[in-house]
Formats: sequence, C-alpha cells, structure tokens
Amino acid sequence: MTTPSPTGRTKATMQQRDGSYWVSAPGVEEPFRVVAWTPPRLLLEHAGEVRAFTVAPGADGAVWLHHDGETRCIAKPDRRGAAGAAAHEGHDDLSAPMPGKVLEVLVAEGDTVEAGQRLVVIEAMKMENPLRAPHHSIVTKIHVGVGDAVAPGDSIIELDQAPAEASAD
Amino acid sequence: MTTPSPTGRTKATMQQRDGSYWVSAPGVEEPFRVVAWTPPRLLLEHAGEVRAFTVAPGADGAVWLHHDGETRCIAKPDRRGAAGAAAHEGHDDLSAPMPGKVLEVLVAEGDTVEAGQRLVVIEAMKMENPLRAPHHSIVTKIHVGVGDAVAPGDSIIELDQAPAEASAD
Amino acid sequence: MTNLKRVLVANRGEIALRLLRGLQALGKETVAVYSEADAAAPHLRAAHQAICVGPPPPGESYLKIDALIAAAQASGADAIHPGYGFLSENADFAAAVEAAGLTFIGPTATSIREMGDKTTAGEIARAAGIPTVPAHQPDGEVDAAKLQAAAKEIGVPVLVKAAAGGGGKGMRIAHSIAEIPDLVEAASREAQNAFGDGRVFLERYLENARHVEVQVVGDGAGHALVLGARDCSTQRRHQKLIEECPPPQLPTATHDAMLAAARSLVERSNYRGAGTVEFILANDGAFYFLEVNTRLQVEHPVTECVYGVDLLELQVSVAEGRGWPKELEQRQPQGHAVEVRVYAENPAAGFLPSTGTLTEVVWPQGPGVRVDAGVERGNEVSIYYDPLLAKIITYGEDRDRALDRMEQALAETFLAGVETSVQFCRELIAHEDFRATRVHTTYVAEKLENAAPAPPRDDDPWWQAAACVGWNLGQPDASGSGPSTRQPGAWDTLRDWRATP
Amino acid sequence: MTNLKRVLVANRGEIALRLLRGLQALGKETVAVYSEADAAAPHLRAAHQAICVGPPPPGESYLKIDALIAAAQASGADAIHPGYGFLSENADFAAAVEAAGLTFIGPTATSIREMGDKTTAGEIARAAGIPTVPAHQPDGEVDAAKLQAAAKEIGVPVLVKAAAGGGGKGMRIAHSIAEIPDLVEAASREAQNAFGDGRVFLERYLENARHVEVQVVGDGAGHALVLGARDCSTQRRHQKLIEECPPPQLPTATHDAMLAAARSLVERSNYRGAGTVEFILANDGAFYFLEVNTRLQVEHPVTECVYGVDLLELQVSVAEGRGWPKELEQRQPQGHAVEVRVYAENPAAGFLPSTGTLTEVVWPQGPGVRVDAGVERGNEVSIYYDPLLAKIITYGEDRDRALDRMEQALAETFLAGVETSVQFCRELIAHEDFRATRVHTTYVAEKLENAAPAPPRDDDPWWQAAACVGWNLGQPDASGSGPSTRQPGAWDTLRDWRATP
Repeated sequence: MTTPSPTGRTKATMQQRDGSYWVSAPGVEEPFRVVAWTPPRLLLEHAGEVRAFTVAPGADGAVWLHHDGETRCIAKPDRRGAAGAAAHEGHDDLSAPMPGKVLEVLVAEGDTVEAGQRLVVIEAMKMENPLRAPHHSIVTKIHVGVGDAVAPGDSIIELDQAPAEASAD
Repeated sequence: MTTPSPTGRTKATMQQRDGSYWVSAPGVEEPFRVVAWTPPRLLLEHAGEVRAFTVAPGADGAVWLHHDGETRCIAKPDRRGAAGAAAHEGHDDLSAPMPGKVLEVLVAEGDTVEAGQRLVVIEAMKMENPLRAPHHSIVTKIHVGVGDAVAPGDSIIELDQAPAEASAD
Repeated sequence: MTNLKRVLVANRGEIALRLLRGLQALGKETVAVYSEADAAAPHLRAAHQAICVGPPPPGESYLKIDALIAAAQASGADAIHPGYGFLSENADFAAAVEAAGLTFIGPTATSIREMGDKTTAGEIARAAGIPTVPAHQPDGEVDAAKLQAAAKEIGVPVLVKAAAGGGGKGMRIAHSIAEIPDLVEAASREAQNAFGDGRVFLERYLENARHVEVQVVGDGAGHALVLGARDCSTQRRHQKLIEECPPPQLPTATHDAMLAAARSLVERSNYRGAGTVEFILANDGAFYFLEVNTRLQVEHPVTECVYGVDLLELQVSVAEGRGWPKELEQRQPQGHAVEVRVYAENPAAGFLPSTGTLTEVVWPQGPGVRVDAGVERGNEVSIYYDPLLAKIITYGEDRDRALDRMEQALAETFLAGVETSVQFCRELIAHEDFRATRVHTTYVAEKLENAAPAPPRDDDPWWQAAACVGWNLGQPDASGSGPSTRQPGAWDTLRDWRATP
Repeated sequence: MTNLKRVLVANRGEIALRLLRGLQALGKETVAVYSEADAAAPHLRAAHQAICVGPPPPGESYLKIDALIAAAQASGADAIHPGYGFLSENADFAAAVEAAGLTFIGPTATSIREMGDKTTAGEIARAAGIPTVPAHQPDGEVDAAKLQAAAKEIGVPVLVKAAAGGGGKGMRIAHSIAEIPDLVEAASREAQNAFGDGRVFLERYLENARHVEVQVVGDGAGHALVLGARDCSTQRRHQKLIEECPPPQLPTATHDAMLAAARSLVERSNYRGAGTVEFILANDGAFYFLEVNTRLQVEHPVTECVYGVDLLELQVSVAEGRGWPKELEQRQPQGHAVEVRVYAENPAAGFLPSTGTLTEVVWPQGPGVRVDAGVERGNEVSIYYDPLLAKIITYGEDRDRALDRMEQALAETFLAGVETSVQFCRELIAHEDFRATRVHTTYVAEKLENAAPAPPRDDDPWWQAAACVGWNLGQPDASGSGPSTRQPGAWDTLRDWRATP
C-alpha cells in the first residue's frame, strides 16, 4: 500500500512494509522508518540515526512540528500551491493575518505606494496592526472599507509591482 | 435521542436537547448540563452550580475522573457486574492485580486460612507482592503453580468463607 | 485586622491561575469568574467555585463591575483580587468593591486615581524630588501649533503617550515636529478605545534607554517595603517581552538611588498594597520617573524567585491589615531570575497577534523552572483577550545560569496551533547582545526592521518526513488492521474508547 | 582538569530527563540511551542524540555494560553519567567506563565497592568514630541456630538486610527469634534477584525511628562539601515516599553532629563526587550510621532548592577536576522544600505496582513548584522498570508554606490509566501527624494496616454524570451533526485532521 503524501513540493510518500511505516523523501535514497508514533510524539530513524519530533495538527490541514528546540508550521501543500498562484509574478494579494476590524484605509485604488508603506490598519486584541506594502507597487484593488470585520485569509488589498526606478539592464 | 448510559447501578442517561447535552442521574431531579467538553476537560452545570472534571479513558472501558483534587476510576458497569457475580455470597475469587511471576504458593487446597494470611507471592517489578486472604476461609481452588506467569485479572486462588466462630444468632 | 475567608479573582488566564493557586495555598477559599468564551479555560477549574459573568467581550464580562460584585456577593466572597489588566487599575471598581462591603486586594481608589494618571503621578514624583522626563501636557483641546511648539522645546524625538495608559497602548514616537498632530490623533483614539480616556501628553524620547522598575509594598500608613528592581528593557510594540531580577550591569549607586526614590514615593503617598515604580534609565546613566503601576505586575515572579517572597501573600497580608514581617525589610537578593512572556504573536510578521486552537501544548520542567500558564491543549486563542498565553521563569545562582536554563526551557516548549514568541526569545537570549546587556527598549524593533526575512526551510527531508507522518497517520487507521506502532498512545486509546457501546 | 564535551546518560525516566536537561544547560552535548520498550519515552527526546541499546528487560539494555560503553564510543561521548539505580552503584561499570578511556561522573570504583557494601561501610564508619546499629554479619553459610543466637544478643525486633542492597529490596523485620531463619532465606533470595548478591546481615531494629541523611560532595583528595540534611522518614515497603529539607524538628546539636560525622567519613575515605550518608535517628535522639549511597539520590532536589545549588553541576565540576567554589562551604539553608514521589502504585492495595497506559497526565505549575517527570500522556507504564513516574517538589519560606503548596500541587495533579501515590500523599501531608512531625519510617505501614477500607463512592451524581459524559462523548460524534460543545479540543481537532486526504 502506498499513500502519496499531499506534500506538493517534496512529494514525500509513505509506505507500509515489514510491519513498519516508511517515508520516502526526494533527494534522499534511504527511507525514514517510523520507530514510534504515540501522538503527538514521533521517533524517526534514517541512516542509523534517530530523531524525535512532536507533531500536531493545525488549521486547514497544516501540521505543527517541534524538533531540537525549533517549532515549524508546514502548510498543506495544495493550499501553498493556491497561495503561490495568487502571488503571481509581480502581483501581491494581501490578506488579513488575523480576525479583526478595519480601522483605517490609508490608500486609494491607483495610488503608487513604497515598500513598507502602511496601507490599511486592522484592530485586533485592542492593538492597531498596520498592513504594509511588500514592494514598490500600484494599488489595483481594495476589498474592504473602514469598519469592516475581516477573518484570517480574507483578501484585503491587491497590488501590482511598479517598475523599478532604474534597472541596470 | 436518548443514549442509555452503560452505568449499571445508577442508570445515568444522556440526552441531546436545545443544542446541549444533558445527563440525568437517578435520585436527582434536575439534569446536569454539559457546558463545555474539550477532552479531557469537562464543565457540568446543575442547579445553578458548575463543576469542572477531567475525564480520560482507562482500560476495559473504565473512565478516570479528576475533580476537586480527587482522582477516581469508575469501572464499566457490565464489568463490575461480572466481578460482583464472581464474588457471590461467602466466596472470594482472587485474581492477579498486576502482571508478574508466581514465586511461592504458601497454602494447599482444603487449607483453612485466617484473614490477612499470605496465600501466594507474586514477583513484579523486582518486588515480592503477597496475595492475602480477605476473610477467615477455606481454600477451594488454586489455579497457579510456582513459576507461572500471570496477567492482571487472571484467577489465582478461590476461597469459601469459613463459618464465623460464634455467631450471635 | 480582618481575616479574609473567601476571595473572588476577577480575572482570567495565567494571572487568575497564579492567584487562585496561591490563595488556596494560603488557606483561602476561592471563586473564579469566566466569560462564555472561557468555559473550557483552565483558571475556572482551579477555584472552589466558578461563576459565569457574561458573554465573551470583556465589556460584557470581565470589565462588568456590577456583574463581578454580584458574583462575589452570591458566592459569599469577602474580598476581590483584580489581578492585572481589566479592572485592576480602575478606581471606580476599587471604590465599588469597598462600597459593597468587600475588601479590595489592592490600593485605595484614591491611590489608583492619583498614581494611575501619569500626569498627577509625575507631579507627586517631582514633589518628592524624583526627576521626570521633560514633558508637556496639552490642556483640553489639541492644538497643532501649540503641540509643535511644545515638542520643539522638549526636543525630538518625542513620545506621545496616553495619560491613563499602560502596556504601550496609545503610544507613538514622533521623529519630526511635522508628524506630531497626526500621531497625537492616532494615540488619542487608541487610548480612548483601550481605557475610555483619550488624553495624551508629550515627553522627551530617550534613545537606547533601559526600563528599570522597583517592586514596592505599602501598608497605607506611610511605611514601605522595597523588594529590589527588575530590568524590563526587552520590549516589542512598547510591551515587555523578557524581564530580569536583579537588573544586570546596573551600578550599585543607581540601583540604590532608584530604590530610595521608590521608597520615598510610597511613604509620602501613604500607598497601600503592592505596586511598581517604573523608571527610564537613559544611556548617560541618569534615570527618570516614568509611572506607578498600582497592581501586581505580569513580571512579579522574577522578584519572588530572587527575594524568596510570595507577593500575593504580602498583598493579602496588607489587605488583612497585618503588614509584613519586619525581617523582610533586610532581605537580600539571592541568585538571578529571568522571565519570558509567551505571546500568541508572530514575531516574523511584526508581532501580529495569532489566533487559533492550541492542538498541543508542551511546557518545560525541571530544576529552576517555573511555569505560569493560562492555557492548555484544546484551548482556543481568540481575539477577545490579551495574547499573553503563559510566562516561563528560570532561576539560577547567577545570570548566566538563569539564562542557560531559560534557553533549555524554551527549547522544550512547544505550542501547536498559533504562532508564539518562544523561538524569537530563545534566539534573543542566546544572542551576544543580550548576554552582554546591550538590549534597550527599542532594540527588538530595530533588529527586526534590519533583519532579512528568513528563508523557507521546509525542504529538510527529516522535517518533510515528519510532516508526512502527521498527514498520513494523524488518526489511527480506521480499519484497525494496519501494523500498529509500538506504543499505544492517546489516539490509539481513542480506538478502545470508540469500541464502548 | 578536563573539560567534558559530550555526556552519555545511562538511565531512563525522570532522572535521565533531569540529567540531560541539566547537562545541556551547562553547555554539554548529550546522548540518551533507550531500550526498545522506551522508543516513546520522553527522555530520549531531551538529548542531542539517542541510541537504542537493547530489548526491554534491563539486563539486556540499561544494565548491559558493553552496550552502554559501545554507545558512548560510537556517539563520541567522553563521559557517562549513571543516574541512580541500574548501574549507578556498580563498581565494575565504573571501572569499565574508566578502562574505556571515558570519565565516570561518580565515585571511583574502589569507593563504590567500599561504601556500597554495608558491612565494609559500617567498618569504615566505626573507624571514624561514628556509631552503627548493633548488628551481626553471618559468615558464609547461613546457620539457623547461630543466627538466632546473634539475634538474641542484638535484641528483637531485628532487621534482616541485604549487604549489597538499597531501596528496601532484600529487607525483612523479625519480631521474634523463631522467624529469623525463614526471613533470612526470603531476604537473601530477593537480594540475589535484585543485586546478584544474596548476602544478608542482622541489625537491631529501632522502633519509631526517623531516617535522616546528609548530602556530601568529595573532591577525591580528602576534602568535603557538606550540604545539609534531608528527612526521608515517610516510607512504604522500606522505600521513601516523601522527603524534606531541612529535617523538621531536628535539634541543632544533632543536625550538626550528623553533618560532622558525614564530613569525617568523606574526608577519611578520599571520597569523590556526590554521595549521601544515611543515618537512623532513634526515638531517644541517638543516631546511627546506616550506609553511604554513592550516587545522586532521587530526593536531591530538596537540597538543591534549600541550598540554592545544582548538584549535577557539582558532580560535573568534580569530574572535571575543578572541585567547587569555596563560598559554597559557607552556604546556609534558606526556606524549606518537600518532595513527593509519584509512584505507579495502589496505596489501597498495599502499594502494589500498577501498570497500564497513561491516557492523561496533568502536572501542577506555579510559584514554588518543581516537577521532575519521566512520563507523559500516551506512555506505557510497564513491569520492566521502577514504578517511580515523577517527583513533585515544592518550596516555601518555611515548612508550612512548602507543605501548603504541596497540598495544592497534588490537588492539581492527575494521572489517568494507572493508580498512583498522589492522593495518598496529599492526605498524608494534610494530616496532623505529618504536620507535627510524628511520622517515622513504619508510620505508613502501621496506619494502612489499621485503616478501614474506603467505602465505594461511585454513587455521587456529579461523578456519575461526568463518567456518563466520558462514556457517551468520549469520541467526537461520527456524523459531525450533533450540537458541538463550545470549545474545539484535541478530540474535535481529530475530526479536522480526518478530513485531510
């Protein structure tokens, strides 16, 4: 039985063989063996080395991992694919990072904005949180107005990157 | 929808009504409302009072509960029924309390034993653990021999209570 | 002298747990309150009795004075402890509690009013001979030209601060005279939202300054117990992130002068209860009075570790009219303690609050580690409340030992479901700037601004393999026929559980 | 002077975790070992590297000297810390470690041999002028008549003890001369099983005696650091259950005399490393030397809390040839600490070991609480290893405060799946006998013998209702259509997880 992992980029796959689970990751010949899995604790073995991870589910199919003092959240690959599509060449679609209320909209459609410029201010947990432009861009679409409630992932504002001032070639 | 609780003695039952779960316990008119249940944490409300429990599953369908600093393990009622049957009037069926090895058998079938007398010694975790007679009894059956491995619940020895020395009536 | 029997804690999260536990260890009966959003919160199970005081928004529950006093009366409580935040520095609440015949474990309403207002507090400090930062308090209407003139006199950079504020809310830094009017408006609006009081003032902004504060307890009759100082210079968004006791590399003369200033303030104002006198330590070694916090601070555990005291016990003792044991006045600091605040925030995104369900929570343990947590596995981190999830405190014989233990403790800590400040603080504590006490109040902001965005690191095959296991084995095999892993765990147990009729 | 870089911890459970954490906080790289039964155990994830050393039975893994030394060499470790139990007091192991060119963090093999044998240790103690309990050591063959004659001379009750033992294994009390031969045989067999050495000896049994022990550190060159005493009188089956530092109600003269005796023993024997000199304190106030434990004790945290030291750091420092800071020799005790051992045992059934899967584990937190746990949710408690699951330590300004905090800490503690000593210890610590220091080494056994069996208490409708919820809602509604409770939790999360392809 082979279950393809939903990981988009790495195409890690899991197999069941000899009474154990094995994970194959691309670029690494020898597979990883699942030595123990008592959720959330995982022990993997690879090339004679064992490593311990803590693994827990997150929102939208993401997985939270802890290993060697470090915490990472790995998004569900299809979702990451979608995000990649939204952020097509030279285009930014900024979405709300948390639930909150739109307090201020500081720009208008058509405005040219600098990298780091405040575009929209969202209030959450009694703090004002500015949404800033990631690049020197032109505002193409504003999806919200002052007072709107927004949920995480809601699209707030879309930008097209403006041409660089002086490109060398 | 009414799910009868498997509780033998109290016949507590659970109902689903008005978007909440309700538990009826015998001898108490007003039902208990499940205010929150995020396993293992439970909040119950009854007659205007809320109480917090921690609830986790145990072996053989038992449930472990924690409340107000106290921990209790409540056995699955049908199992308790079976145990009750084994311990019929004047009869004791002693079973192994943990996995181990029989080190000594100190009595023979037909022996009369005193309450508290050591009957069998089981070794577990490098300690000798004696099994003692609960009452003044006669040994009716011995199920094990020295060196036998025993698992929790295995019947070890059966006793019939001996008549009391001098009963008042 | 009263003897309090039953205390209601008008708070939630880690401070409610710390207070409920501490009160019970002191032999008091306890009452917890909770909002409808907090029915699964750990604090309410720490109490002898729990009462729901309203819907999720704080204004309808934890800030609702009449509901809290009604809960205290219904539960037979004879005192209320406000914790920090919420109503802890609300003079009307203190007055209402006393008017209801209950003991308020905190300062008098008058003290809260005087000290809680930075302008009034500054006047009291100056009267006591303690220097304050050059500042300007606008009267009534905010006039742009006037404000700009005042700012010119003070000298830029200038800080715009809420008169009633705290915790960085309603605070702005103006680097030029021109931006003053806009920033005043924004700060005033934020202050109005947070405290119901939009008054702001201007103050000279001291660059590369440190935040040092003194723990005090007053008996309300002009006597002060001074329990050393804390350094709280590691801040983000003007809120504290890491605190230490005693403050590292602080000249003894400065330390003693700060303690003396704090003592004089407490004695002159007949302050009652625990409080904190905050100072700003300029990079030239001068210090200025900032404000008095009339509550138990978030960071009080570092003082408890180093001075071997229970500040809650002292609060209760003062509230019962018993003052404190005289020998405490000679207490010397022992060792070093550090506290890291675990916020539900994403440091990589400018410390934006992060919400979600905590699907796993692992705290550190062992020697020299204290954890004051307000959440546990399964809890929801919502937008309704402060993003402070927990505090991790480590203690050691000296600063390096305490920090080494903190690095280890943070490495053990794991929260799944929301972004937290843990990893950021771990890296910071390992950094040579932190070790060498080169951190000042704007250090974090400046470092982050200059930091290159971290490259994505999802490619490592070990991490990918681990994630793949989560995606594929995140639930026990429904058929029950797969080769089981060696150790049955919580999810395997579910299978047994499921077999129950 | 060496500088150890990488240390292998040859142990499991809470002590392995405490050592691995502590070593990492000291800047050492760490290596954990584990048996096949322990692949899910928490200790192996605390280390930088983990190596499986064999199958579940200790004799094939944690006691396998060659496998451990091979693991150390393969992982590049330059030292081994044995913890307690297992090989910690095995002189052959210490010798083999040193022979392999590695540092043994512990005493020399010679010291372990001398002190580990109670008979030899007793001779050394008497030579140092320290009284020992009247005793008789049978030579070779066990002769019933000779033993009975010796017992008559010593006077009943008489204790039968293993020469190589510890922890109550191979120990019996004879209340009459007649039962001596049988008890000697049983003790000898148990000792042979536990230690591979069946030698036993007889000793006067002191009734209502207390167990007091002194923490020492030697530098191997005749110098001693003495870090106070501990009371370990609360025992069951001759194993410690609750320990305190400092010992309560111990006259200063007795305390000081014990410390002086321990010091003299360490100095005369050129002892190296951490060790414990155990005394029995008779009810007439006299004390006698019992034995020397040549290891870090289970109960070392209470000393660490009260003396503000890290005993592991001292062990490492001595192993590196750096001794200890001179100022430690003047260190005075501060406050009071108590430790409760959490055993997987059923006190209501004579402390029989209890095995099973830990389906839930909740530890206490907060001020003055230290938890050294060796298990977590999902772990299996098996018959292979010692039933000690964890230690809970509380600290306070005085004994009552430490005990009050312990009561609170134990009330918060919850382990589901196995019976534990938690509730028993909580009731004991609240008991007036414990508070008044009336507990002696056989107190627990006597109390339990006289205790009426607890009536079944399953009838309470609250508990029944809670159990009913567990039985009915123990898993999320499979249809997903039921009214969901307010807070999504770990089991609700499973549902999300399940939705993943």
